Amino acid sequence: MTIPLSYYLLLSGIVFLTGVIGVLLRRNIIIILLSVELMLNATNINFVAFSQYFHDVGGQVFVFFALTVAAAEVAVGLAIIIALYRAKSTINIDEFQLLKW
Amino acid sequence: MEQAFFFYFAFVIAAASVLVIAVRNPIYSAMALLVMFFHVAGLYVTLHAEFLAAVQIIVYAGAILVLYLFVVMLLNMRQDDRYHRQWPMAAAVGLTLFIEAVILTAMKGWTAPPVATGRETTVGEAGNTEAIGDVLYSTYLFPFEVASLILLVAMIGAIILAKKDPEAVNSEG
Amino acid sequence: MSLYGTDLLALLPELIVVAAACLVIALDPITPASRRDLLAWLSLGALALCLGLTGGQIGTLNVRVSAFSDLVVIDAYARFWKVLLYGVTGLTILMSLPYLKAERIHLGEYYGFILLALSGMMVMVSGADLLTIYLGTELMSLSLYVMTGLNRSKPRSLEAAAKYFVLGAFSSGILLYGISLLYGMAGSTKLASIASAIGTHGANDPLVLIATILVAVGFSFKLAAVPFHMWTPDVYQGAPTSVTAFMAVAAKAASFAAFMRVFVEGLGGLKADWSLLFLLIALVTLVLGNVVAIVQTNIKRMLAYSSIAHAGYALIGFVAAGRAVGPSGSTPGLASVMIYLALYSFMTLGAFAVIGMLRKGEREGEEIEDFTGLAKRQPLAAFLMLVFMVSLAGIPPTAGFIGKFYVFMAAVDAGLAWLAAIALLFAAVSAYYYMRVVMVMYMREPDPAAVAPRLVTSPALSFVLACAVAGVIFFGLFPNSLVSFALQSVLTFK
Amino acid sequence: MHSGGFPWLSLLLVLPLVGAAAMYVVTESTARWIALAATLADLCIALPLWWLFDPQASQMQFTEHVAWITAPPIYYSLGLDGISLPLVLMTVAIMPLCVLASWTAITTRVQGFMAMLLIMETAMVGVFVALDFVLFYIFWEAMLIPMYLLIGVWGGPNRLYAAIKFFLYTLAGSVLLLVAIFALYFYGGHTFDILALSQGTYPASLQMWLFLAFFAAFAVKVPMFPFHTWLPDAHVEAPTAGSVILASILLKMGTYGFLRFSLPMLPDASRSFTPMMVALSIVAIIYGAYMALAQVDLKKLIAYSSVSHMGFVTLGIFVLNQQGIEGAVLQMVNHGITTGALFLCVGMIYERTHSRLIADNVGLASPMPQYATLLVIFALSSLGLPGTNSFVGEFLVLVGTFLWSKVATAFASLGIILAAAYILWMIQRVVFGVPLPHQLTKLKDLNRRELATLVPLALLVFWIGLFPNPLVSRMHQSVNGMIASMSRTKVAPTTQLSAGEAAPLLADGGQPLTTEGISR
Repeated sequence: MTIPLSYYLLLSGIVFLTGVIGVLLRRNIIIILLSVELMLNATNINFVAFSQYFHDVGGQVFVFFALTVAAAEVAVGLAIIIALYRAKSTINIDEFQLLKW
Repeated sequence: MEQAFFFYFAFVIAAASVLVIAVRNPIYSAMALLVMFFHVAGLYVTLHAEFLAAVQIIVYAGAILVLYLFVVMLLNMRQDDRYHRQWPMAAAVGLTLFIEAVILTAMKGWTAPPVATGRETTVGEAGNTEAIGDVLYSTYLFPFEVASLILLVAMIGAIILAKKDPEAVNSEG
Repeated sequence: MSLYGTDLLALLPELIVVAAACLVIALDPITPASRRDLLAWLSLGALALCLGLTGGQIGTLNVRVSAFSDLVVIDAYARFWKVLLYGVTGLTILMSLPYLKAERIHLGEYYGFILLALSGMMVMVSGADLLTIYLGTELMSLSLYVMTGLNRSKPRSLEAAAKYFVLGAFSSGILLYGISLLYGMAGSTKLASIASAIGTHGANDPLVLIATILVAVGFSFKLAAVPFHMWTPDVYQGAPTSVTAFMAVAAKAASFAAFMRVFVEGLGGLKADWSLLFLLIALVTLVLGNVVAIVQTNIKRMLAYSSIAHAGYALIGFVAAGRAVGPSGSTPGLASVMIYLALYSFMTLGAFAVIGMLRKGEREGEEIEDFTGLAKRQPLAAFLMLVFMVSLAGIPPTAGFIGKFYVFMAAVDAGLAWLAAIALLFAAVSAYYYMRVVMVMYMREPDPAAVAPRLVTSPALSFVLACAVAGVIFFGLFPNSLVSFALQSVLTFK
Repeated sequence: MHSGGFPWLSLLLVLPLVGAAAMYVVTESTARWIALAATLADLCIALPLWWLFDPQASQMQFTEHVAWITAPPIYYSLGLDGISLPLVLMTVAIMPLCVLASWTAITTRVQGFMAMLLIMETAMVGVFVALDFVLFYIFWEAMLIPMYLLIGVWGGPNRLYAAIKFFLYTLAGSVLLLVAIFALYFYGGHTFDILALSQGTYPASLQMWLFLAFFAAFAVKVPMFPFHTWLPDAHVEAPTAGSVILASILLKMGTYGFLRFSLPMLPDASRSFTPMMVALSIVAIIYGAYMALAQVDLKKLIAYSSVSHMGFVTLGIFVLNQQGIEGAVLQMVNHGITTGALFLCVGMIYERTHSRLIADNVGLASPMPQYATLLVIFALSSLGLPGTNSFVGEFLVLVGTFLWSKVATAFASLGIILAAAYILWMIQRVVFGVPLPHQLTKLKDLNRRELATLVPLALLVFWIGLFPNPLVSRMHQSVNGMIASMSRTKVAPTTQLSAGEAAPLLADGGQPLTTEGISR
């Protein structure tokens, strides 16, 4: 009656791929960052599922740290975006003239 | 029963993920992400990671996403239409969160750890918050400190980068 | 709960660096702008202390100390990289002093961030668990994102930071997913557990292969290996030059250190798979890096592509370690990468130091054209740049040649003579763009109408240049000490 | 580890470097004198070697052997044999003349120029005396940068193109050499010692690949026929001293490489590639001479004649017999003297008329009799007139070729006839025409410095032409030894060496065989 591990893997795989596609396709820097959050959540699902499977708390600890890092990244990333917006008045990557992708 | 829960959470998570990258308006994206965060937290509860579920909601939904929305509101002035069609989205978000809340209350008492392999640090029966707290300050003390440094960098970095007046730092000449 | 006394003692250098970083950040608001140099000297003092501590441990070369429940390890391999990182960081700080003043971004926090990035790198090279390695990488990367965007009056600097940040976050997402799959296989993120799990599982589990590829991709971003290099030119060009130098040298060295430890110590059982993967990556990297560098007109961009190419050369040594068949195993290959990166540090730091001190009007002189006729106006600076360019091109008797010598020797030993031949032919291609800089400096007459670039020098910068050129020449002629240091450090993996 | 005796060769290497270092602190006029003093001192050190050299011994002499890099074992290992002795002497003899030739021709950044000349001298001597393959490679590559700067900074109008072309051609050729050196290291018993590697036996297929890698490096430097295109550009754009170094010494390194490495280390491959090498040599002889006929620029004419003459050298080497190889070594020296002198002559006339075109420099016999006399001497030497040095060398090469194939000899002789045509035609115009009236005032005859540059070379032309024996006798044993060692693989691929020698050769790492000296 329990859910096989592979279901979790499949779910996280879908979410991860969605995130990757989002990063590659979208041009709004905010949405790119949201897509990165999707990738991180997919990772966390994996960790928690494996952690439950192994009965090992290590995976959950990893998620805890991943969350911390995600929060830190967001803070820095949004600060960069704000500073950039002040300088350029846009956060659309296509409009950054100096540095092309 | 558990499978039903899983499939519900999985479906909403996947659908919300796709929405995050599919909709045009960053606000809608963020809202879809909010739904996703809540359901991931729900999934954690079904996996007996209550502590992480709480952290997920507090940190992701409470802090990170609010930060995103704040920045989106602050910067994205051009899309004026976002105020007009917000009720369907509000309804969608509200509905899914409501369903999730119902499910999580309904599955209280469901405990079925799949396979016990007996690793070094096993999750206690009493819930995992205590177990995580225990290892966090013993086994994982070192990464804990590193993480604190990461937060320090983020804090100071954000302050430096987002400070309003770039000329203020140039006082030295 | 124990107090971890011995563990803390083992990590004393890390603690000193972190303490100095916090001290710098705390002191910055109460330091008058004119006295900010003191913060730099404080940082340097901490580095000197660490160098002494780590250097004192070198005598105990093959002792492997694990600390904090085996999450970190202090072994000869880590010590090699730490010594290198201290040196590079110290030189970067010295180089930053005049540069930051000239660019008017002389912030006290800058030194704090350099030290925090360094502490992240130290965690990376010492990490024996994917968790610590990941956290170290993030600590380094976050500090670097901030440092890249430090010059907020230049939109280019901020755009570089944004680009670096987005791609960096993306790559660590990929890396993290790979790590989660490895955890799913081994039930632990310790490298040793992963290695033994691969031993029992066998190498053919598709999930493990996917995980390996994801981890490889994640690290390839940090190493700036093709096809994950696209952030490099823009970030190198946009970042303040001293930060670029720090990224090109220290971040690359630390990434290589962690990367090699993960793949050799953790994923050693999949050698056959990843060496093939990295063989392709190395080949594409050095071809693309060298070819695209030819058409660059901005010298920082050119050096960015050249650093991509150099990552390709270093990867060849790594591939040789993976495919080694000889009795000495992977030792020569891994040691060659360490030698290569150590020597690469000297020449790259030197080149960026020269670029950083060249100014044209109010801006940095960073177009290759700005070097026109430098040999006439500033013969010494031109000569130093000549030495660094020659060394980057790998021509004896400079350090660059010694680096290539060991890498290609390892490659031929591993039966990759054809790869060495191709790579060396592209080294000849690379000589074209390095020599173009020499040509512009020595053989072109400056346009009399143009604004003449001038040099912003200082005793600190002179010291950096002297160190760099001495390293390039000394190790070009007498590489023995470095080679034996690297060879002994690699014994960790025996 | 020192093999005893006075470190002649190290002194030869260090002295120019000391001079180059001194350039940093001196003024322009003292720079010239210091450079002259350093090169002359080097010559004075090298001259005694001529008499100290034991012609009866086929081993390396004046050896020095000091451990340099421990892992892998690389030695600072120097020595001279009958093949390298004449080349070293020629190098140190040419260098003071280069300094003299640049005395007034170079006016900008004199210190830098002289420093480059002196660094070149160290590197060139180093190439000829190195007995460790890595040491050799380092000297070999170290020449690139100073030569690049000599052409690029002090060269003619099109110098940038010529300098980068020279640099990339020679670098691209020599990088493959490095791979070949590594392959030899792993197959040849984990040593870089040239003598030990020359004793090794290698599988035939490996020899093929190594030969091609060596060929890429050496053929570009010679330059052999399809790889020669950098040469006319570099010669024409280089300053006079640069052209002289290039023609007299740098080109010899390619042929020296064939002699020192390709033949002794890869005897089987050398034999199987002989037809190709001979064919390329003959093409070079005829093509170079034919191109020289068509040139209107004196420097280009001499550059193409170099291609032709170097074809004789490679021809002599690859017929693989005593006469051919001795002729080749002799011809290397001769070409160094004669072509160097011709470039000096062109440089002198260029200083006067600022033109290298034949049409602008006609009828020099009456206004400049001394110059004309010397030019004729060198020109006749270049075409191989009996009594001059080139005659002896070309004759020996042709004899060697004759032993190998009569048809090849016939084709090669065609090159001599063509040489006579372009040289005599050149002399007829430059020396015996009617001088252009507007040039007459500029055509002052040679001053004492210029005479001091050319006369020693003219004496050498006649000395070698009339008494070649001291030179030939000194190379005799070395050439003999080399040819004898080439036949070693004829017996069997692996059992050739005696058991006692073979064991350490194939052993892993450790001391190279020659520490005690197989052939020293």
